[in-house]
Amino acid sequence: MASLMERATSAPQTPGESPAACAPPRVKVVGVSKTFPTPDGGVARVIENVDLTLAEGEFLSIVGPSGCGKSTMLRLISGLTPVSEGRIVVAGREVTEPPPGVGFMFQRDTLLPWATVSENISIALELNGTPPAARPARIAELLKLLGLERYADYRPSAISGGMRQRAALGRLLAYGPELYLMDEPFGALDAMTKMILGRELLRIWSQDAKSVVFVTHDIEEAVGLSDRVIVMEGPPGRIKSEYRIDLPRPRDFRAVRLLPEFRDLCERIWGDIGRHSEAE
Amino acid sequence: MASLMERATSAPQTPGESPAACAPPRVKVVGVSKTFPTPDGGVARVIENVDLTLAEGEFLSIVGPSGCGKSTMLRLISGLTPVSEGRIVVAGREVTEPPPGVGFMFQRDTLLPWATVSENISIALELNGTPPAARPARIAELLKLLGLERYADYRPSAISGGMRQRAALGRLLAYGPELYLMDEPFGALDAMTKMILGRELLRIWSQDAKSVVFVTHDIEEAVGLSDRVIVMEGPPGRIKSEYRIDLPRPRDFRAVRLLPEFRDLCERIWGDIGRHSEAE
Amino acid sequence: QTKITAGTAAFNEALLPIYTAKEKGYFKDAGIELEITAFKGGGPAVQALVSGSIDMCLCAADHVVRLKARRQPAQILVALDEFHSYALMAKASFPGKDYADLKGKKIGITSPGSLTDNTLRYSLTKAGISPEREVQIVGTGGGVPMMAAIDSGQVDAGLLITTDVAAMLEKAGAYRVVIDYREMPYASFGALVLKSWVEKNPAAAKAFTGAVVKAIADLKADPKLAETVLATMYPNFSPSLIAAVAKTAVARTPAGGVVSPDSIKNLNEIVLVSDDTLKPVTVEEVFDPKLGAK
Amino acid sequence: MSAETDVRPARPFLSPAKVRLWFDRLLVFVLSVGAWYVVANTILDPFWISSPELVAERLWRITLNGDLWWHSSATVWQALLGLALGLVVGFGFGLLLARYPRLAEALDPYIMGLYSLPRIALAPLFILWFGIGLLSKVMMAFSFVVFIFLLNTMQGLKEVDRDHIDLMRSMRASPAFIARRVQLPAMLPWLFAAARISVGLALIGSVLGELLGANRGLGWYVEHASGRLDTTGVFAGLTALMIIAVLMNQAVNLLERWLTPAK
Amino acid sequence: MSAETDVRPARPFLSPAKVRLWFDRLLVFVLSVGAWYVVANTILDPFWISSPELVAERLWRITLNGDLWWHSSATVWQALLGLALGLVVGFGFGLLLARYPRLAEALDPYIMGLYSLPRIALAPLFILWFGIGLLSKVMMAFSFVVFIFLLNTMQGLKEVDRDHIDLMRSMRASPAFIARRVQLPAMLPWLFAAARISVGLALIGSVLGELLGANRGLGWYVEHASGRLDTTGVFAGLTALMIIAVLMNQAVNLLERWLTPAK
Ligand SMILES: Nc1ncnc2c1ncn2[C@@H]1O[C@H](COP(=O)(O)OP(=O)(O)OP(=O)(O)O)[C@@H](O)[C@H]1O
Ligand SMILES: Nc1ncnc2c1ncn2[C@@H]1O[C@H](COP(=O)(O)OP(=O)(O)OP(=O)(O)O)[C@@H](O)[C@H]1O
Ligand SMILES: [Mg+2]
Ligand SMILES: [Mg+2]
Repeated sequence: MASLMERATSAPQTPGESPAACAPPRVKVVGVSKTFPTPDGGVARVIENVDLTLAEGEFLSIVGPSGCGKSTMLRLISGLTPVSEGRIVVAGREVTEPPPGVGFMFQRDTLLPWATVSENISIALELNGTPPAARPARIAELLKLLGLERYADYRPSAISGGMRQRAALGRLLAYGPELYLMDEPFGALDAMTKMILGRELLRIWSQDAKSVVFVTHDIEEAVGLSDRVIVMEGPPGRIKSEYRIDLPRPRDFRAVRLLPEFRDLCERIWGDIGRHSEAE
Repeated sequence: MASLMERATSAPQTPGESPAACAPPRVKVVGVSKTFPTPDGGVARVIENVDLTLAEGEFLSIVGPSGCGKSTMLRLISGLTPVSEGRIVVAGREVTEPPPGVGFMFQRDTLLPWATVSENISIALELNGTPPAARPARIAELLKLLGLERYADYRPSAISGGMRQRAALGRLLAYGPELYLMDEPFGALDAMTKMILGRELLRIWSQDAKSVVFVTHDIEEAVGLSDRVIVMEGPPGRIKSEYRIDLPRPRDFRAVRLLPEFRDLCERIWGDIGRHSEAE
Repeated sequence: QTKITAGTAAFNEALLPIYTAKEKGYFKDAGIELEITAFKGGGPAVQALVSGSIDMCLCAADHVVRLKARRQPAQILVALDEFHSYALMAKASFPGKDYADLKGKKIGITSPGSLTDNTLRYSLTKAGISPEREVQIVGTGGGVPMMAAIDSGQVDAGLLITTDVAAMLEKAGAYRVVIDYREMPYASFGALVLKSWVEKNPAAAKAFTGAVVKAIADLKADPKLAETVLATMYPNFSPSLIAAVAKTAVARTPAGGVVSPDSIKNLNEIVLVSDDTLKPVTVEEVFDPKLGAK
Repeated sequence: MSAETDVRPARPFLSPAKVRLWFDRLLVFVLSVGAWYVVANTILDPFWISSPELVAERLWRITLNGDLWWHSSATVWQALLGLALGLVVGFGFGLLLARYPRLAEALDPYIMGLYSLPRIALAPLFILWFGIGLLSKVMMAFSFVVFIFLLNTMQGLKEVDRDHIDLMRSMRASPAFIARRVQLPAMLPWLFAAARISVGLALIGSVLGELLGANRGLGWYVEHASGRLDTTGVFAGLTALMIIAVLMNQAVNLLERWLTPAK
Repeated sequence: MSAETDVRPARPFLSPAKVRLWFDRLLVFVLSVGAWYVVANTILDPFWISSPELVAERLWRITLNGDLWWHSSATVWQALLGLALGLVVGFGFGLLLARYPRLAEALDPYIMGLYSLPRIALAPLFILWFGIGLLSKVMMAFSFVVFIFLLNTMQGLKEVDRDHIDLMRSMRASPAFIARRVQLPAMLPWLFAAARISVGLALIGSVLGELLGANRGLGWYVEHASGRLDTTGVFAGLTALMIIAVLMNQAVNLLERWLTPAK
């Protein structure tokens, strides 16, 4: 973890501070396009000329209709999939392979089926250099946070969908990256669990001033968590509009929803997406 | 499809009619418990003494915290997993193996990875006896409904998570069962798509008077769609409370949300689950 | 003690003098420790000989001809059998009795290129029958597989070695000999070594030869001895079969382990049929009588 | 290790990648034949390994006089029949055993025992039961292949995604339907692995069968040459066998590419 | 076909299921030995297939005088060494080739060609290179096993879930880490399938090696018995081989149960 910190390009910001334009950005996406071959032998443009900047310590959400390219954007930033055009710079270096200090939670849970919940989390601790002695305590702490204490020794096939998602979240938190890429991390959770974990995520983020790109379908979730919400449309995926969320920090994941500005923002974003989808 | 209809034990009800207590129930769950072995060699009670009746043509939603046993309940009703105690009767016959006329949409998408979207849907048509000549038209119709026209020849690995979920929904609709078991069918969809498909589901349900057991984390969705909402708690999974939703039918999936009774019901259910989770 | 590793191409009764010498302790007396390794057929055994894995090959003597052609001159230390060891066997019901009767028939040999193959081709050619066109020659392996082939009618007749012949004839009225090569002088079995080995180990060569010659003399003098040794070699054979085998085995062993010119003459003729690249050998070339002399 | 499913355009007949591939293969060929040539002319006596030019000349000769075709057609035909029979019986029996796990458990040790018997030692029984004609050679190839398909079918079936089967069961698909539409496609990698392993073993079995009793076939040719210490003949036969094996394996590869969709 | 992952309680040493299993197996044993007995006493001459009582008696005798142990220990030892070597080399080489697909593509035909060569025909080379001691037998077993592990490793690697590898790559896991923590466990079914196939082939190879030149081992025993027309000896040797194969396979099964978690 310490080593990951060192690799960060800029000093941590004050918690909850709004992203400063002067700090070098954590992620810079410049004119990026992505094409995939189609089954009929053609080529499909899935991302078209996207520009995007994520400031150090910024919490950015991406919303948009199903299939518009949100997951693809995350994969491009993570370096797992190469861009077709344009370039992506993470922490000052152009992405050609997965850059250091990036944690990615996939849309599909990717727990290793042969490993128990705690073993799955442990792998992330191994990879970020946590000494073996410190691991059990950290795992226990995470499991408690996620309400999975009793399932430490279960394999993924013997726990529920929501529990699997929480375990995957636990792995991401265990890895403790500088940049979180989260693809619908709360999608399979009930409202209550989602709230608890949303609060937790905000707490972690504000403590360590990490940067987050958060994909979700839940607009209230996006507005409640983020500094900025990007609405994508597609395919081909483009950025349709952008909303700066200037709600006060620190926020409470639940209480913030009662603010009139919150309602207003949600309505505007909903309308934005709705127009598009309805038209389609 | 015709043959499936014949297998149904009771005549279809008038669309949208509230479940009549006199009609024989579609599903009867009597004193059912389910245990699983735990990794440490013990036995975990996952469902405890659940009684439940689903009337013919009823739309029932199940909500509850993650891991409380909702998916397990569906598996028990589907006959894929045998009960440990008690018994389940579907369409008048005790369930020992999957009963006829039941369509199950799993929480995890289970599209066959080697088959294209349309082939995946086609399999359900084959299994319900749709003549080969009628299949392409039906597939095209479903793909259009689901917004997947352009992805008929894509394999599951080349489409987005939400598209996979829609394809799985398409397979379920293609099968056209008497009893729909749906495990978070809209979980990976954006609000707009969810709304479109929710409307569609209501339309299909009210046309053919099918019975539905619908698991979801979205309380508004549950209230908007259902005749009755069951709140589960657990583990071990028990029925905590039950809400009859007497909102007028036919409903519009979106418009109904503006009714004060709707808000009220949602608040009550939310409070019900919340109390539980918060306490835990 | 000098250690000699010997490879056997097949287990047969021509090994009797070797086993006798072993049993009687003649090798030990001569300061030789003999280790016997079994190979599947003469080919691998000869390969092992040339590669130096073994010092000696207890196998068909005709390999000296081939070894000479492959620039690996070899010699027979001691002859163990001076007659051809095969007979053409068939079921008792098989009507034929000479080569003309074999036309259009299927005949089993142990393996292509082997002594049985060469013998058959040689004698068929001599009888004016084309081995390629007028008969069908099939390799089936020796011993039990060949018997299985004859028994199940897969071949009409097959070449079998003396022991097998004796065993088959034990079953009265089941099989008969069609053509017997067992009286033909032929250097059929012997202890082969490379000349280079003899040059390097003259004492061991002499000691070994001496021990075997002594055993042969014993066998010739005492018929019962052969039966005793054979009983240890073939524990599953009945006493009557042992007696039959003992009689022929002793009779076939050349006195003094000497290679006769006749046996080499026939050997040259038969071996050369199969392979025109080979050159005949002379007795002087392949056998050194001095080694066996007292 | 690159996990990229990126742009893979419809490939033309002679794409640069293909040219490179064949260049690589040619290079390996030239290098190994070169090494053989050097070794045969320096360290080792050609008595042991013959030499490439001698073998090439021999192959040329027996191609012209028809011997090569005469022998190799027999061997290939036996191997193919053994393969086909082994595939059908092994796969079928594997499905059956997967269906009746109790039977499978009971038979398991005996199957493994039979599989491990050295076929050469069984020669008399093969001759007795299957004669020395085509059948015994086919059965020899079969006796290897069938176990490979059986074992891989059983293991492959275990690895099929349970949810896919459950989904089909929930729609009351018959076991045969599930076998055809879910298990078979899910198992294709296992069947192709078995096929690849079996191609070699079928050829070995076919050659082994020719040692039981034959008057043609590459096995016979090699044995014949070996009996006369004709190393060039042996290597010519072995080279022909290698070429056949490569071609048969290539056929399996093509079939695999054709049947397995790009995932 | 039952897709149930239901209650599987900690099994006691002698659960009813186990008792039933062993009863089933015993039944199969009794039936097959009975059939052998009947056939040997009616249709077929015991000269061809001996008979169970003779074989049992022989086995008993060679157990008492130590021959059985003397021969079978050699065969087993050779097979085990061949297996171990084949596993290590095949798996390692498979990983290497998966890492360098260009190399793999270039070598593929040659690997398949080598694999398909009949080992018997290579006897002279084995003798030349590896002598007639332990090494040549181990190499004979190895020459079968290594290809099985190589092929299955390569195929198994292809089947590893890409997302799992991508996830590890996103955390900058080294290729070695991925191999150890993701690919190896994901491939276990493939490796066990290879092990099951290899156990039989290693024994066959070990026996075959003994035919090349040996003075002990079950292969030697069988061949020796066969040379003396001693069918009972042949079948005693084969029976011993079967028993060994069953035990080795059982060991593989145990290892599999131990290493593969219930999914
Ligand atoms: N095969 C199994 N072995 C052991 N325990 C199991 C198994 N399947 C389910 N369980 C347990 O059953 C409980 C309920 O699981 P289930 O999947 O029904 O929850 P759920 O209500 O659907 O949760 P979610 O909303 O997260 O999907 C969990 O505690 C889980 O650990
Ligand atoms: N490997 C691939 N090959 C071809 N097309 C692909 C591939 N991966 C993604 N696509 C296409 O890219 C588009 C965007 O997919 P992506 O998964 O990024 O959508 P998404 O915004 O995450 O949707 P969802 O909300 O449903 O998860 C889709 O149209 C999909 O078909
Ligand atoms: Mg997505
Ligand atoms: Mg669930």
